[in-house]
Amino acid sequence: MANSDSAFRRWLRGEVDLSAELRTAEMPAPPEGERYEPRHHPALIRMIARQSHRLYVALVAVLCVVLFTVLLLAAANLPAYGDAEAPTNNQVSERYVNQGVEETGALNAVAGMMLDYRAFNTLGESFVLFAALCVVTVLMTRGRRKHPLPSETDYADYYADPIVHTMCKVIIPVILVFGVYVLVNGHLSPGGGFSGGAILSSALIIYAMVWGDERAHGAIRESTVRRTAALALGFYAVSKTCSFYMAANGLTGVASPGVPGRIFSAGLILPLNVAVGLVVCCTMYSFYMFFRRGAL
Amino acid sequence: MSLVQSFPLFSIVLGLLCAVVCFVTPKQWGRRITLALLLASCVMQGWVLRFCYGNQAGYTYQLGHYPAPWGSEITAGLLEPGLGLLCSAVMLLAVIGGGRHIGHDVADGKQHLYWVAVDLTLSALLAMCYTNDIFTAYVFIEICTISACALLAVREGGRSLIASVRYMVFALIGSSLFLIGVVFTYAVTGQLLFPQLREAVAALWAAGTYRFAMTVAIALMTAGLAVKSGCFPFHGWLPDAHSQATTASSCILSGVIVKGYAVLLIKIIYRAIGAEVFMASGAQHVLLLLGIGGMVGCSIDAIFAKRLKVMIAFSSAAQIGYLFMGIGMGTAAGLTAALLQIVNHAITKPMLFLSGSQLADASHGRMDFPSLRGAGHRNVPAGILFTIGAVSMVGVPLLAGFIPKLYFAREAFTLGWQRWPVLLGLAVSTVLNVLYFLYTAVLIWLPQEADCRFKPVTPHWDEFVPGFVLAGLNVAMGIHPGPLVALIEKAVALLGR
Amino acid sequence: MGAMFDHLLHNYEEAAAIALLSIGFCMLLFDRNLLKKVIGLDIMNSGVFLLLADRGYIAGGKAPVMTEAAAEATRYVNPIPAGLVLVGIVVSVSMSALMLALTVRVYQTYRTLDVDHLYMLMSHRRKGGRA
Amino acid sequence: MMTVFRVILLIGLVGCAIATAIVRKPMQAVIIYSAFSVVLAVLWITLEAPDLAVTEAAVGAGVTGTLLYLTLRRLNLIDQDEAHKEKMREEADEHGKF
Repeated sequence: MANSDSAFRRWLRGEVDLSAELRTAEMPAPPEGERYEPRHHPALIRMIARQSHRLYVALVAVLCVVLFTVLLLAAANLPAYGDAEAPTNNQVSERYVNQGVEETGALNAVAGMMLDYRAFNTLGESFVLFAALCVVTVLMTRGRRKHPLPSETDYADYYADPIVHTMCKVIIPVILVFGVYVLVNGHLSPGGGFSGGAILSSALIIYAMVWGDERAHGAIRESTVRRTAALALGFYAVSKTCSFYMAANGLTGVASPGVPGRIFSAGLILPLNVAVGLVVCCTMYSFYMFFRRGAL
Repeated sequence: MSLVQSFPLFSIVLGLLCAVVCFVTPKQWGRRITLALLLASCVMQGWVLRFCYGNQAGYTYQLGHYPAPWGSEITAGLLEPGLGLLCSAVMLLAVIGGGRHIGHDVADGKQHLYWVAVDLTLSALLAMCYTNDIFTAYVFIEICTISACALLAVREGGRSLIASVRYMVFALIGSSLFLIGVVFTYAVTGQLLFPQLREAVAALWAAGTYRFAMTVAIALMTAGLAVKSGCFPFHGWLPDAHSQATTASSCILSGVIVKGYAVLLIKIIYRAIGAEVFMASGAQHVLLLLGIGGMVGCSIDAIFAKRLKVMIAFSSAAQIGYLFMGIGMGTAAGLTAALLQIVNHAITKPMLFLSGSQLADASHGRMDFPSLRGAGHRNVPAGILFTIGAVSMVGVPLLAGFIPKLYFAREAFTLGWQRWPVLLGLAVSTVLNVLYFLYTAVLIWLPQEADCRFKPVTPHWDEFVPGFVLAGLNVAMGIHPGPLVALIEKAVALLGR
Repeated sequence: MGAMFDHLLHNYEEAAAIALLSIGFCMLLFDRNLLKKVIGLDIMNSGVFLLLADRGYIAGGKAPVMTEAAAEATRYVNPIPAGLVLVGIVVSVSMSALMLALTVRVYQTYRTLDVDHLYMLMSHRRKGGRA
Repeated sequence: MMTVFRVILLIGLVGCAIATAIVRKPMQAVIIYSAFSVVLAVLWITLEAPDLAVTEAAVGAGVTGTLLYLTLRRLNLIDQDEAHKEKMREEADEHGKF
């Protein structure tokens, strides 16, 4: 006891290096140099890695087989395919189909469901795109360190090819018109914000491919793309929140279903479709530009 | 309907809007906007909590003009605003405390994107807490995953890239499993909202039809969320991700994001599937055993960790084991202990990360233990904070870490065969905690060697004030846990209804 | 067992969806090339979406677009799975863009796409310096 | 009739997926993946989900395919085959161009 007491006192005075004892007791690791430079034994490491990799593969294979079997059995246990009496065809989907037109004004029940009945999901979804845009921006913009890029000559643009060039002059306006049609008719026919936005962005992407990304960068400014996406997202979030807030307080919305079948009908669905389409278009185009030239 | 009841919706949308504003404004605005948002969110969640506590009841808030099975809903009991408050407060303190590191680790051109990611994370976490719709939950899980990846990958240099790849692979597997579970659930019930889902599942289970598909769905959803929150055998990504990020991100990732998934799991178990059906499926035993495995296995890993932040991250994985063990006990008291563990870990772990990285700063940024020797003398506030956190993690009475352990142990005695593994796990894990946390706490107070080349640093107020706030909360919870326990018990009672 | 097999044969779309899902899952876990992992992820997600969209199909149903041309249809298919899959497709494309960006950065930094090699780098090239 | 068509599409889909998994070159995998998306888009039509078909064709086959291709270009992986590269180099030497 007296001994330990004096040891404690010595420790208090700072004469005992407890860490050395503790380290040897708990961490029977090799000394400093080897611990931080294990490449001294590459053969050993490679062998360990190969063994652990084999173990990993075996374990994962077993896991996959088990998962596959269980999922197949569960699929066999599901209601029959195409069955009209399945639990999914309950009063929820019936109301979407049968009363959707008069309640939302949208002929396309999918659009009515996504942008009116369950609009909160779609709000989240456009923000998934926005979040992905942020991460891609973070990853693809060069920070302090310079990353070697492939040389510019690697990117041949197709402008010099007369066939491609001439065809694209015709095709791009057609694609743009088709995209706008799909976008604004989202509540009347299949399509809507997501597909329309993707089609619009494909026109922009073709433009950037053929005329070269520098020219596309000049024509469609970085700040324009970012501001458009931000405005569209902001509009979606604000307008839908207003609508939610009014509904929760028992007020009817300003936007009425209108006459189903007209282009200006279905209340908020048309503007929301346009907003979603702009977000999708800007995001996809930005993805393209980031992957192509490493900047918007 | 009073204005307070709209606050959950407002806080979610405000987070999204602030993210958008930060995206287009210059970077110096991002920090201010985010701080204001986090503060506003704290106030709103606190207000909602007070409202619900006053009423002793929760409420559901209809989103849109259509009632429950057709439109979507958010719901607020006591659990949701409480956790929202916890998330907002911890994120606020983490962002203040790690502010200088953000300036150092994140390139100037990307700083506004960092704030975007913080805002989106807050919004997604709040939505995951409040949502009453299983598919909305999926969408916001993905937002949370992506913005967590941004928080991680935004750091220049280091191995944050590989850590992000690893994190994303695991996270994507997790969300796919969750989505398959949602698909199976929808296929056999035809519902997506929690209350209707619970009725449908109970009816289905009583009738005995599609029971196998439902069990698989429960298992897949649980497994997906367990992968995402770093439950034991799937925790491979967690130490890298949490240790490679910048300090504020480490605090957010470890302190609140993994908890968000766990809370969603709790909500799905109690609100969407129904506790009886979940217990009948037998999934809780698996969770219990995995939790105990994590408590022991990750603690052993932590002992062999060679760098401070890796050790703290492994300890996070071990602490998440406690949480899953509590869920796996399957009783209300077990769940109470698990929620206490969430609170305890959410206030202790950011403190450890903040003080740990300051100690490393006092050692020229080196994280290995030999360099950290005597670091407490070089940065006294950080040393004190780290010591408090480490002692709390070990589970010394009068600190927060003791409370969940006490409740776990007390609950263990009421269980059947689970009693022995739980008690054994608690004992072994505590001993292992002593080995690595007390060792580190002693190490940083050892006298410096004569030829020490590190100079003492003068700590800046914004580095240690958030830490001391967290330490104050920690001590308060340890000394006087009564109100918190009462609140959580009420929240659990409301959750099961 | 036989009954179960018959049921599976009837649910052939689901079986194919699960097959896609498993192929994608195996690619995601086994393939060492990061790019192939990303493609595997997309295939896996497509499998999930196929599984979900099958749940909405009703034999003899028409697409739920109530134009005059489709007015004589006796019944429409369920719109909910279509809407959910639409959300899922967009989430999936965001995820693949993110993963591809990570892939590019990883290749630029480490000059390899082999994931095992990357993890080896991660675990064995520990030197001092900030975490 | 419809069922036969659907089964053929499904077989094509699974075949594409397997082919993507087993081909060696990333470029081949990317091309087969685009084909996979197109088949899937047709399959959505047979499932009476035209919204999905439009979106899948634009997003799955179009944008994802483009992004995958661009990634390959940035990584210089398009002609990864060493023998092929060698042959190209020899040809270039012979003709004095490339």
